[in-house]
Amino acid sequence: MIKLENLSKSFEDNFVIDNLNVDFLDNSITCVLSASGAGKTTMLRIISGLEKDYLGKVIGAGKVSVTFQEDRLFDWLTALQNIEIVSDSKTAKKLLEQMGLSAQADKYPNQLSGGMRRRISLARSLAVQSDTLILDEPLKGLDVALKQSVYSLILDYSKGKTVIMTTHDVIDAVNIADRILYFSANGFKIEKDIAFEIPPKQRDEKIINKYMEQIME
Amino acid sequence: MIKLENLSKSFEDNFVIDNLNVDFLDNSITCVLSASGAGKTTMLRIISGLEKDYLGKVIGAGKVSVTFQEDRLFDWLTALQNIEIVSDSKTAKKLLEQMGLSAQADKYPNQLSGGMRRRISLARSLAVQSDTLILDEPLKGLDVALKQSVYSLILDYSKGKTVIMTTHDVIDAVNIADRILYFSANGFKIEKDIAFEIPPKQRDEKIINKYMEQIME
Amino acid sequence: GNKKSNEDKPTLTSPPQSKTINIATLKGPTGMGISKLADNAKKGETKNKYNITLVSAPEEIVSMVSSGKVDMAMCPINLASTLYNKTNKNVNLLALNTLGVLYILENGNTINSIKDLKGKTIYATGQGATPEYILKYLLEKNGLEVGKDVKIEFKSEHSELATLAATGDVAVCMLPEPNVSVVTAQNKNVRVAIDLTKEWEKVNGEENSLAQGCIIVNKDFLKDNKNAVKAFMEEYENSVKFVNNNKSDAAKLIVEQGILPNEAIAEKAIPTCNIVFIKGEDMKRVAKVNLQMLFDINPQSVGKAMPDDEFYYAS
Amino acid sequence: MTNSITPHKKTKVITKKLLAIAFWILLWQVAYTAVAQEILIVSPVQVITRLFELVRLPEFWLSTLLSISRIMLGYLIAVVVGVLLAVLTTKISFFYDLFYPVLSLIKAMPVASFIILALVWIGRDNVPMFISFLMVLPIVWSNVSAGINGVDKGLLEVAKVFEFSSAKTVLKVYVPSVLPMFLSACTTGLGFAWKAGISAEVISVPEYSIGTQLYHAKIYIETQDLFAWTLVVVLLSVLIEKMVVYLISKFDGRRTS
Amino acid sequence: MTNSITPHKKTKVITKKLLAIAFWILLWQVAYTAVAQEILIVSPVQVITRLFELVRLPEFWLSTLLSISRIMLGYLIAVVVGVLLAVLTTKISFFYDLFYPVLSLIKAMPVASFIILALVWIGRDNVPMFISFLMVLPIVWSNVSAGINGVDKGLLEVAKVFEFSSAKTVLKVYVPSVLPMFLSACTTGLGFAWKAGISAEVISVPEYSIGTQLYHAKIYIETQDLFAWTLVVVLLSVLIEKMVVYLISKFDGRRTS
Ligand SMILES: Nc1ncnc2c1ncn2[C@@H]1O[C@H](COP(=O)(O)OP(=O)(O)OP(=O)(O)O)[C@@H](O)[C@H]1O
Ligand SMILES: Nc1ncnc2c1ncn2[C@@H]1O[C@H](COP(=O)(O)OP(=O)(O)OP(=O)(O)O)[C@@H](O)[C@H]1O
Ligand SMILES: [Mg+2]
Ligand SMILES: [Mg+2]
Repeated sequence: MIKLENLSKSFEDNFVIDNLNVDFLDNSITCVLSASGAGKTTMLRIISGLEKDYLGKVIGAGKVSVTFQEDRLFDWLTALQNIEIVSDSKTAKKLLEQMGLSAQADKYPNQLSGGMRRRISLARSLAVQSDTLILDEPLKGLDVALKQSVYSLILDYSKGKTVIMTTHDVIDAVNIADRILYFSANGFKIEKDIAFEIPPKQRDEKIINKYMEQIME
Repeated sequence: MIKLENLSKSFEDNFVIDNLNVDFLDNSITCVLSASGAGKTTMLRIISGLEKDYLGKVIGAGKVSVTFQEDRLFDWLTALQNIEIVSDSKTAKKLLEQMGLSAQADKYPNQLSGGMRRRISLARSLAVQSDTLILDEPLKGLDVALKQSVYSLILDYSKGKTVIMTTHDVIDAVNIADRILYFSANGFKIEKDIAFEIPPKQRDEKIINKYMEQIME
Repeated sequence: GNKKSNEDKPTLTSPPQSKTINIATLKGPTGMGISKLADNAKKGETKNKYNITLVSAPEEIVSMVSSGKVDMAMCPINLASTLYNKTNKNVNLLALNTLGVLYILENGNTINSIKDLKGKTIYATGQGATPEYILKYLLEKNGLEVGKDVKIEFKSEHSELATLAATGDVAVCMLPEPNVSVVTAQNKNVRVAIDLTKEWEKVNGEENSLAQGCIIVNKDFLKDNKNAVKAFMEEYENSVKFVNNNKSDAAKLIVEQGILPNEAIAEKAIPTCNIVFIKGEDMKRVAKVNLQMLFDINPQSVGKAMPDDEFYYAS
Repeated sequence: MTNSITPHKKTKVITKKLLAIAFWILLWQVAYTAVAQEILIVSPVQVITRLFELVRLPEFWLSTLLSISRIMLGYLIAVVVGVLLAVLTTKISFFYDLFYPVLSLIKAMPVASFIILALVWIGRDNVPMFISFLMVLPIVWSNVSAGINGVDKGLLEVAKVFEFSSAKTVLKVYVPSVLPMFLSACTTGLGFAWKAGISAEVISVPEYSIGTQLYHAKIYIETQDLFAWTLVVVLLSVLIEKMVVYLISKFDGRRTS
Repeated sequence: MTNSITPHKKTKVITKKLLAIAFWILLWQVAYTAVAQEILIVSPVQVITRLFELVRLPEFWLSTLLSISRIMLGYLIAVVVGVLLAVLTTKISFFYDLFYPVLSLIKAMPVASFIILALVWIGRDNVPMFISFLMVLPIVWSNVSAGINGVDKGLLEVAKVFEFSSAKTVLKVYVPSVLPMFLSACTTGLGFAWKAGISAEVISVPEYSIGTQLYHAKIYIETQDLFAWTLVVVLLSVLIEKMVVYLISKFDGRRTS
């Protein structure tokens, strides 16, 4: 479990995160939603250990793996090499295939489409063994059909991990989240905290629609 | 009207676009949909005059303004300056306000959230007078509430222009498109070509749902 | 201090009188006289052993002498005096080995004495150094006022002026050997018009000739190796004699040892380089006249003070 | 993340710099004591003393000013020409092919090879300027070329789509992108301009110049003078470097961090 | 967009380069004819002829090889030390403060200022090596520093999050990012190493060296030799530069474009 205790973070005297207390459960996917610019990425960066200058405590993140909001691929490495840089070759090849990019294995990032780059960035974070998986808009720029297969990929690779994922698309959340946290734009306060009972893989269209309505309220 | 005649484009002997013929009407918003990696960005780049090495003809694009798939902001300019670089200061300030970013006017791109950067990139393309407006996933990374206001912004700034926009979210399309083109991943053939009768601004929830169903077929 | 003499050298295996002497010499005229000695040393026909280093820049002499890397050095006489003053009198003057090597060259045939220079422009090198002082001194002594009766135009480098003289771009110039030989070999129209050494002797008397090069020795080395130095003096004197009397053979040696690169020029330059061997009281007298002249014009050029009598090695 | 440096921080930075300099001066003093030969090395105190004597002479100022003007002129011309050549050779491959051999020549040709030609054709007073020029030119040229080639292609497409004028593209895209490499060339080049220019003065000995002073110090083995004038050279180089950096940063479209 | 260069294209490229060189040789010939003074300038044909005479002498090869080994040793040490110093000074601000004065000194100090000390302490045979070293060091140092400071912060965060070892971070993130600037320093530095090294040989005249040959050519006004040896220097510099570029590109994690 990851515990954020009295977490506060300011940029130039402006407190983006103001005294946040929240737990993220083990073996569960939490989807974080908020207006753009509220502070999602900031919080994820703190949990990932990339921000040093904050108040409060982050406990229990363990080994972290991250899909950054930007792709952050190595321009000088091929698609495959970009995954191999964090994992063994077998895992890398398998993930590339699962992402539907086997044909692109030897292409460089600048020879790929936006959605392809996004998938490689996601694949990289799934390729490593970790306690915590941080996914900052991993599904950005993917088409609907692709999203479906990526959902199950994320679910498969999330087993036993604490997953925190952001998205702006509620559909993503109801498809894979165990819990949804909605944050305010002002001080990053928790406005909604909804836990879904039925595990993601067992949700049919009806349940998903139900959950959608539950959120939209 | 923009006419693409027998347009073909290959990368290393692989024809991404294979003999495409299509017209884009004046004073109308066409939403382009396809699987990731099909060739949307490639087509838009050709229309924008950024690719030279293609077969066929592009007629009537006139003066073009573009929101690139990546933000492509100038790191050394503030949010406001990034818009002012293509327009007068008044328009830039107005657009920044309309995007809800007045408070961020003097921040540099690396001090902004992903969605904020996206909005500035979109604002920049709306700020110039042009015949053609090319929007490559302009709504990527925006939250639902924001999207609503950005829809009407795009509609406002589209008057009298030929607009071609890509998105992976059908909701975006039914909200602002006059016409939807769905392309295949193989050779970028037109698979669906749906024109909506009711202008975007007059669509209520019912009509939007109807159009959604029409696409989903 | 530069106490580093040659005790650590493997002299034990050699006969007691066979001492290795490290000598640095400048390329060009000052080094020419030693060519026969160097050759003999190579063949093992000398009493001492010699280890001779050729250098192209005076600062190398300074560095080698002050660091004790060499026991003896051949260098301009004013450098010897300066070193004496700057190293706590740690060098002694052994002998003068080169008289004047400065000449006035003319592209044409109108000048035969200093007086003929009246109204001319002389191109020269060595501004702020010995050549300038000698030229000005001699012009003055012949009643010519620099700036009024004659003009002196200074060029930066010997080789620059030599090039200009060879191309015929300057009519009258002052150059040292071996540049003089180089120029006259390159351009047949250029001839030696005035030998400044002769002119100097006219002013100061033949016995007080113009001296430019000398041999110095490290004082500590001298103290510990009186016999070796004595042997050197003899061997060097013979070498000088050989060079002056066997020009073509000497020229070969000079080229072999890299003192000058060209045999024809070496042979041509031997007589005009005024290679000599002057020691003892003669040396003291001649050196003093020369140093005094420099001191009067610019004390810095001899190390700010006239060296005292300790400077001169009395054999 | 605050960009403003507090006065306290500033004093701390300066203190650290002074400490570093103090360390090197100490080391120098140690070397001086160990060598104990004033013909080779003089003490820091002696050098400073001599420097204070020198600055009282009008000759000092004349030599210094004339050297500065010669060397800085060569430097400035090299910077301008270097930037122009970089633009030409990166944008038009014909010029690259044409000028590549010249660049190789300028980089590797030893001064001894052309000094006589230079003295004859350019004149002794202009040789130091010319040699500074030759030293700085390849540095500016190659750095600015690398900078131009490294400009973000995406931003150039932005400039193209939004129909920036050439001037605007240069000013708003190229200049800010190339600036760090240009600045690096300017500072490295400045030091080298001094080194090469003064060395050329030592050869061509103009009537008043720092190089002439060094030459005299060298031939008359005035080690104190040699060190003092060297200190002048290095101090001037650092001083002018700071000025150049300040001036260029004024033109900077980027934030100063 | 194809990366492979067709044979046809390759011949075209070479033809263009040869044409450029031909142009400069023509210009040289014109200058030669205009000046018409073989003491100042000799013709291309004369230089080539002389060069062919020279290469037949064993002395030529001895001088060339010894100069290469001296200068390249200084160069290599400078590259290694320069990279190490760049790493130290960019990563630890204490070292930056400490070494900044040294860098300024090395950049601006004229050779005349330290030649006597260098001769005493380093020995005349090592002076050319040392002076090449001093020339190349600041170039490598400042370019690599700029490269290190310019590494994408985002990618460094990737390395941090995925717990790259230091070695891996260096090899996979720093090396590919810094490589273009490093390469630029290596090529500029190489030319300068030759220029400075040969100049130092002209001063210290080792028994066999290119510098000694230049010295003799200069004082004995053997203009043909002067030009021929200069050509040797420049050709060697270009040749070795190509080799260095080739070797470094082998280490390149990036694509060669
Ligand atoms: N380096 C920085 N300097 C100053 N302000 C910053 C910096 N980084 C982020 N901010 C500010 O912090 C706020 C939160 O940014 P953050 O990126 O966390 O938002 P977000 O919720 O991830 O938004 P989005 O959905 O658009 O990605 C924004 O207002 C942003 O301007
Ligand atoms: N420079 C390039 N070199 C080689 N292949 C390229 C290059 N640019 C694009 N491609 C290929 O062309 C295809 C179409 O790419 P494009 O970016 O147009 O897709 P897209 O429809 O915009 O996808 P997305 O929705 O992911 O942005 C992809 O398979 C991509 O790999
Ligand atoms: Mg974010
Ligand atoms: Mg795309």
